[in-house]
Amino acid sequence: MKKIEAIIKPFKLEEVKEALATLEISGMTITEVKGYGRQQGHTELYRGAEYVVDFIPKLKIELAVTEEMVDEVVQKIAAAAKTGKIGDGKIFVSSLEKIIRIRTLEEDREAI
Amino acid sequence: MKKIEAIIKPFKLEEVKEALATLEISGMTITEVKGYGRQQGHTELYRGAEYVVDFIPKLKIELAVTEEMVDEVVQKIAAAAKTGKIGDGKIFVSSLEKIIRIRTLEEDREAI
Amino acid sequence: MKKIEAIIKPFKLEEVKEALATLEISGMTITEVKGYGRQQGHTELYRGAEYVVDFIPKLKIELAVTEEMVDEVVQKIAAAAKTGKIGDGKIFVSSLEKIIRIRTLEEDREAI
Amino acid sequence: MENLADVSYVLNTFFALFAMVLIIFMVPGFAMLEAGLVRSKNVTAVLTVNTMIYAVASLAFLLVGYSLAFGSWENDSMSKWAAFLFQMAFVGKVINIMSGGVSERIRVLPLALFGVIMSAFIYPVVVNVSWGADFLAGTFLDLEMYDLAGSSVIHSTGGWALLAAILITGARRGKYTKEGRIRAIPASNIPLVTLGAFLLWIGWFGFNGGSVGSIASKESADAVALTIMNTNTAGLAGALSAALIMYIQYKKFDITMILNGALGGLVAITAGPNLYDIYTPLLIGAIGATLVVFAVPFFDRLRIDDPVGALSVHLVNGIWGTIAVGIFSDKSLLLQLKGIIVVALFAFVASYVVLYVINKLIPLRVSQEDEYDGLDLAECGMESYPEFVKS
Amino acid sequence: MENLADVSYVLNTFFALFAMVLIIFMVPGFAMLEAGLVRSKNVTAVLTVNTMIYAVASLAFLLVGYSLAFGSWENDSMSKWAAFLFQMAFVGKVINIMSGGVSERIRVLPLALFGVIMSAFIYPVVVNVSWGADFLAGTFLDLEMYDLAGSSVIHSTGGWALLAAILITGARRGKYTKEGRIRAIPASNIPLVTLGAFLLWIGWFGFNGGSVGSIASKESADAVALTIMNTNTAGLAGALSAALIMYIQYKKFDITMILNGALGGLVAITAGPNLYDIYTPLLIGAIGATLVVFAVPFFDRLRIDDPVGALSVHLVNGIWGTIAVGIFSDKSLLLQLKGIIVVALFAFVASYVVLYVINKLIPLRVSQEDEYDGLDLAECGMESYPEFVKS
Amino acid sequence: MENLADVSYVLNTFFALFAMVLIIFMVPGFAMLEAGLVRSKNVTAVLTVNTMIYAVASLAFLLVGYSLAFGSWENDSMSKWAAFLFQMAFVGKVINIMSGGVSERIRVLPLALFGVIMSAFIYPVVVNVSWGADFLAGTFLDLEMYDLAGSSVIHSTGGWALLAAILITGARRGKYTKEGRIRAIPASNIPLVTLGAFLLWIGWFGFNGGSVGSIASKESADAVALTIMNTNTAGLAGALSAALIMYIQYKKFDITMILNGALGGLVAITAGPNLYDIYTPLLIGAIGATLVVFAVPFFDRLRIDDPVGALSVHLVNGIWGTIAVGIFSDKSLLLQLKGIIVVALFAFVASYVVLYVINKLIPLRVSQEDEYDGLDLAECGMESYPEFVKS
Ligand SMILES: Nc1ncnc2c1ncn2[C@@H]1O[C@H](COP(=O)(O)OP(=O)(O)O)[C@@H](O)[C@H]1O
Ligand SMILES: Nc1ncnc2c1ncn2[C@@H]1O[C@H](COP(=O)(O)OP(=O)(O)O)[C@@H](O)[C@H]1O
Ligand SMILES: Nc1ncnc2c1ncn2[C@@H]1O[C@H](COP(=O)(O)OP(=O)(O)O)[C@@H](O)[C@H]1O
Repeated sequence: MKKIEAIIKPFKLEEVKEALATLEISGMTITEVKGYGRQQGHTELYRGAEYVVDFIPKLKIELAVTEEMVDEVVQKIAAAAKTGKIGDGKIFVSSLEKIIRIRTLEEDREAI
Repeated sequence: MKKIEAIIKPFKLEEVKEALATLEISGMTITEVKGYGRQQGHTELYRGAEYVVDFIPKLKIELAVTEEMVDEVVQKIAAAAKTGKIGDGKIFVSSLEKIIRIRTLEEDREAI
Repeated sequence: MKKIEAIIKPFKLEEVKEALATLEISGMTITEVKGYGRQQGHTELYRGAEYVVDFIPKLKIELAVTEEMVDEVVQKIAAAAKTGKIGDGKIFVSSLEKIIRIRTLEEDREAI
Repeated sequence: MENLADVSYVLNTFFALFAMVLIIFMVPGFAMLEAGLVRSKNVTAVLTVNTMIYAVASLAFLLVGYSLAFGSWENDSMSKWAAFLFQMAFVGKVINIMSGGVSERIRVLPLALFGVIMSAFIYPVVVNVSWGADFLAGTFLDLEMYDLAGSSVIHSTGGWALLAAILITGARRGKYTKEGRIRAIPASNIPLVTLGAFLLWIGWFGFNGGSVGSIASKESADAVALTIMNTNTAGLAGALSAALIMYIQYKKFDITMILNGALGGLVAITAGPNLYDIYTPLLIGAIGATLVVFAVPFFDRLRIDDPVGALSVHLVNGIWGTIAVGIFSDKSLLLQLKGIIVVALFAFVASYVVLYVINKLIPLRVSQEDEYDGLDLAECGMESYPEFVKS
Repeated sequence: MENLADVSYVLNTFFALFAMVLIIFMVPGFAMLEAGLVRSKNVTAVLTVNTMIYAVASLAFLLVGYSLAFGSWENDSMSKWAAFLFQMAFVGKVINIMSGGVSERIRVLPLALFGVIMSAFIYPVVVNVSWGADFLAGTFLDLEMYDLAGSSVIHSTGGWALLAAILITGARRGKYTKEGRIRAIPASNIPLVTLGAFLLWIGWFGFNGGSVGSIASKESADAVALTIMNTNTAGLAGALSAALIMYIQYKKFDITMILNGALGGLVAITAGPNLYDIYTPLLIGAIGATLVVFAVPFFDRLRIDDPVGALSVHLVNGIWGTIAVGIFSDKSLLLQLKGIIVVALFAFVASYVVLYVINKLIPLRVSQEDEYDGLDLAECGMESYPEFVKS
Repeated sequence: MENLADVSYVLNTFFALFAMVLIIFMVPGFAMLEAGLVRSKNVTAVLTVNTMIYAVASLAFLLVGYSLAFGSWENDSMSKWAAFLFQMAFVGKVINIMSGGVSERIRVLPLALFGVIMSAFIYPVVVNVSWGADFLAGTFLDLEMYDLAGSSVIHSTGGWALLAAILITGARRGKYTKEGRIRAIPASNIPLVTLGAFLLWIGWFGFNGGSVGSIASKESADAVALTIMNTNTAGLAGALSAALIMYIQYKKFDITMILNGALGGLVAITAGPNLYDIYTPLLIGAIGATLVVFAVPFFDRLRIDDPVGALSVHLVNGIWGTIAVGIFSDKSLLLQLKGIIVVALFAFVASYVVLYVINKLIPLRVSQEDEYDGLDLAECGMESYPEFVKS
């Protein structure tokens, strides 16, 4: 089993969710994160002084999938999350040794 | 060394913490996340219109442990976090190549 | 490629960021987390009753790097985040199988 | 003091100042209500709009509008400055009503410009023909309706301006999906909504009580007290009715609807709180709240996107309150209806034209990207709650 | 105006309206205080309860309670509508006192029902025998205590009702652990707590000042001013005393306790602010705050779970304030004690019976799951701060 | 009532109480403004400081300061208690002005101590020689400036005390970097800032209106109404001017600056709102706001760290307002300048010495670690928003 972690622009969540639904993937976990990268932060103003906020809100989507689905899922996410502008984010794939569904104690494939 | 990530229902944190204390595990890192899965989100009302909030608050517990403790820890967490109802969450196990304790620069087993 | 996750004290972020900048690492993802460990939580007061808040705010830095940079990055982070007092945090290194940059679909080294 | 006439003058001045202060509580009232109802990325912008409106509308009224409305500053029954202040306290409200309903997409600058024109010209003309110098007196267009504290003059005028503004600017992106679904966009801060609604409610005591015009005789004092009592009763009945309707429909107490119901009742009573016995306001307020509860989804079905429910509260109940005077008092229903129509035509057309022209010069609406990121950054460069992690 | 009697009538009417408006600020005052003190998952529910109470209690008092309390609406010294409004402003407070202390577990509907009965019957009876028509005059149960603005009539009545409600509904889950530990459940929003406390404080000026009943003579004006001054002084002394006690114990300034100390001082002075010289309130307020500081943990040890400290503030200091009149003025201590006991018996028993019956029909308490998820979702279907990530 | 003199007495008492109540709204006003402007880790501490100041300053003024300032409590024109309450309402403001500017680093206890000395001695002396018993009458140091409601007496005094406090405590850590950069430390809660600013604005009506001293004649009533009107106009002009300057510079509407501009205008008008025609306040307010907009970065360049902009609002405009009287009315500019200098010397030196001594006994400043973690934990042991995840 693999774990896919995707850092995306927050407003793309809905589209990514819909794209994954077409693969019948219905489970995922979302975290609010802040990203730092090539994308420049925006300028804010405070009492007559401008300053740069360099951490930009992003969403991290975490997803456990079976080996054979990895490529398709990654592609779908990338397609749905893409705007073509700087700051679109990254997808990381790593390996999972075990998955357990707490409710049933099912393991691995059955647990996804 | 292994990394255990458990997505649980937030109100189970106290019990999981106590369960882990019996194994003398005293370190962990908690993140507020939102989960999407089989569990249906709840319905909210806003000015006369009902709508579904489909992301449900969950907690992610991250835990670095030695190889030999993995099974026990996973079992304890699963037992403590279980309600038997949909949405209890998942546990993921993956492998860690290195751990460093920043304070002392100890590594691996000593760093946990 | 490797993934480095560092749990640090929040006020050390600026220094860590600067240390990484010297390695020309400009991308990272930050999450607000809560830590539980050897470091004691602080005491709060509420209407005449004292109580202990045992989860302490920490930051998690996630960083994808190439193999050859891992050691240097880990060292820099550890040096910058260190106060020498309990609760300085941990660094975890694990392996990544794939990285995709969503904007360009570049992979792995090019995607970092 | 030399004689009882002086005592009257002093009492009326003092009372007008008291009433005016209560109305000024509606400035933070509207600001908190609207800041609570919008998403957190638009809160600073909403607060800025409210502050700017108070500034530009009051100044335009001071420099131009007041003279236009009343012809002269002279006043025998109270200090002319107090009389001005009381009237000045009204003018921002007309624009607040309008600005709230186009929140989350309208820019500050063109809105402020519209505020200037509204309070220097459009609103003063409405006041002129209803409460003021009445330059149309004797003509066919003369407004002879009874409207003590402005169900039509204030609330409908603001409501029609809002309708014009919504038609020109359009709905918030994402409110209505391509598939025709209406998406709920929940309020970000319910305590602020509640605080704002109660500040408005308290302001209403000054608004309506002060509109009696004098407190300096037994009869006037009675009229003032009855006015405040009936005002409050209509608000109470509105809150309760909205609560019951929502509870029956959803088995839930929807506080935003309960507060909107209260405000709807308050708007509805405003045309004639001094005309009714103490029980009629129960009915007027209850009907007002019912109208709100059904108007909110009705406007949504028409894809008229009003994030704070201002059309349902102010326009619908401004009309209902003006009609109610014709039904529950001895005033002529016909004249009330005529008043409603004249105000509608003038306020809507004038606002539409002005907004249309402004929109050509300075677009009312923010860009798509700015709307997504929130108006706080685009318009003010400042987040409302920068430290709180948002989801 | 025709003569000085009219001037008095007008002044008293105006002053009663002024006082009433200040008291209405206590509606958002209680709402913000309680919304700040509960966890964010129960904030919308608390705000809804406060709004519903204002609506149902005032309407029940208008339709039934006021006549029951005072026998007649007639009034010579001021507009009868102003006199009503002033009294109406009180009634919701009695129930606010009670509702705050059962926050985070009580359902809106049965609470609103209790509000109706409280303000239509229970509270009017207490008023009847103390300030009102006095149907027990001459009998053994007649209340002859001195209680200017309601240390007993308002605050103790509300406090006894709260005690009944807590005994019937029980503590919040998790407040007292199986091992006997008392868990602190911190306030979610300290600025709201502070705002609410100061709105209450300001409302108190109207509450106590207005209770003097007239401002229309030199003596009355002096009495009103002294009343407001002493009211304020007791609040100040309460705040300072609570601060010192907490600082000595914990080396920390616990703002929730400081504000509760101020409120305790305000409750304690309420029975006789016009009776004391300007220094006595220092003592009365300081003792009031001390009682609060020690009562809060005391009730916790008894496992009487009161999330906002209403018992310590209102019940304990309602009693203390009523006694203080017997100690620091020439009123009979015995009659004061008798008043305390009669109010205690009647208010507690009547509230207990009514709540007991309601509880059988519509359970007061939410289900365990709803309590865990928060009353906002279960009762209102609406989160208070939906965008802020919560921990 | 027996005669017209009694009517005057009653009216003046009632009006003083009304004015005092408005000023007390400035207590939550300052508290909300400052709680909104600081980072969320220092919010509880700021609220605690504001509450403590109200308590200790008012009590010290009651026990010592008032007699020192006015010599006697006697009063013919209104109830002496009302006269006291009105003056008491001022005293906390002087210290609020000062405490806001040293937020996020100053400890509660020494600040409260300073509050006692300020309100028992320093401020009463300033009042004595300006509005009060005038023990220096006839001497060279006598203050003969005109300062109706305290541009100098209140705002400059508070501002000089603040300057002394900042010089002694230093800037917040991290505000000025080693490389000489000025870091922006954004406000944590913009709705609270806005609410606070409007509560202050409303309080100002009481502050300035009440300072006329009487409402009980046609002339007085006119003076009061004009005072309130001009006060408001200066605030409006201040808000608008700040908005325009910021918009021209940054194409953004910076609400914190707009509100500070309004407050600057309000401070500037305070010395003589009754002296001007209705247009002069436009100019005075606009200049006031301009001064604020340029003073804020100016103080930052001097590394004088004032998180809420109190120096720019209160000190700079206190001086400007006092000068404005000399320019726009027939009062002597020279006497105004002399007044400014005497107040500056006395208030700054006295505050500096007292703070210096206190600092030796109980350090004003929190430790570096406590400052990093936030004063809420160190000073109050209580987070302001414990459930919201912070970034
Ligand atoms: N090396 C990295 N490790 C972890 N996260 C990264 C890394 N580089 C970028 N990110 C994340 O991806 C987001 C987008 O990266 P950025 O460089 O701004 O644009 P792009 O993805 O278009 O190259 C960042 O905000 C950050 O959250
Ligand atoms: N494939 C997945 N990858 C990552 N997280 C998942 C996945 N499936 C479920 N989750 C997480 O587990 C939580 C519970 O899953 P759900 O399907 O609702 O119930 P259950 O665990 O009882 O099967 C979800 O809210 C989500 O956070
Ligand atoms: N076994 C663990 N797994 C995951 N995170 C841990 C573990 N132990 C500690 N941490 C994280 O590291 C932080 C610091 O650990 P702590 O034991 O307090 O101090 P130190 O790092 O100095 O030994 C904790 O707050 C927690 O977030």
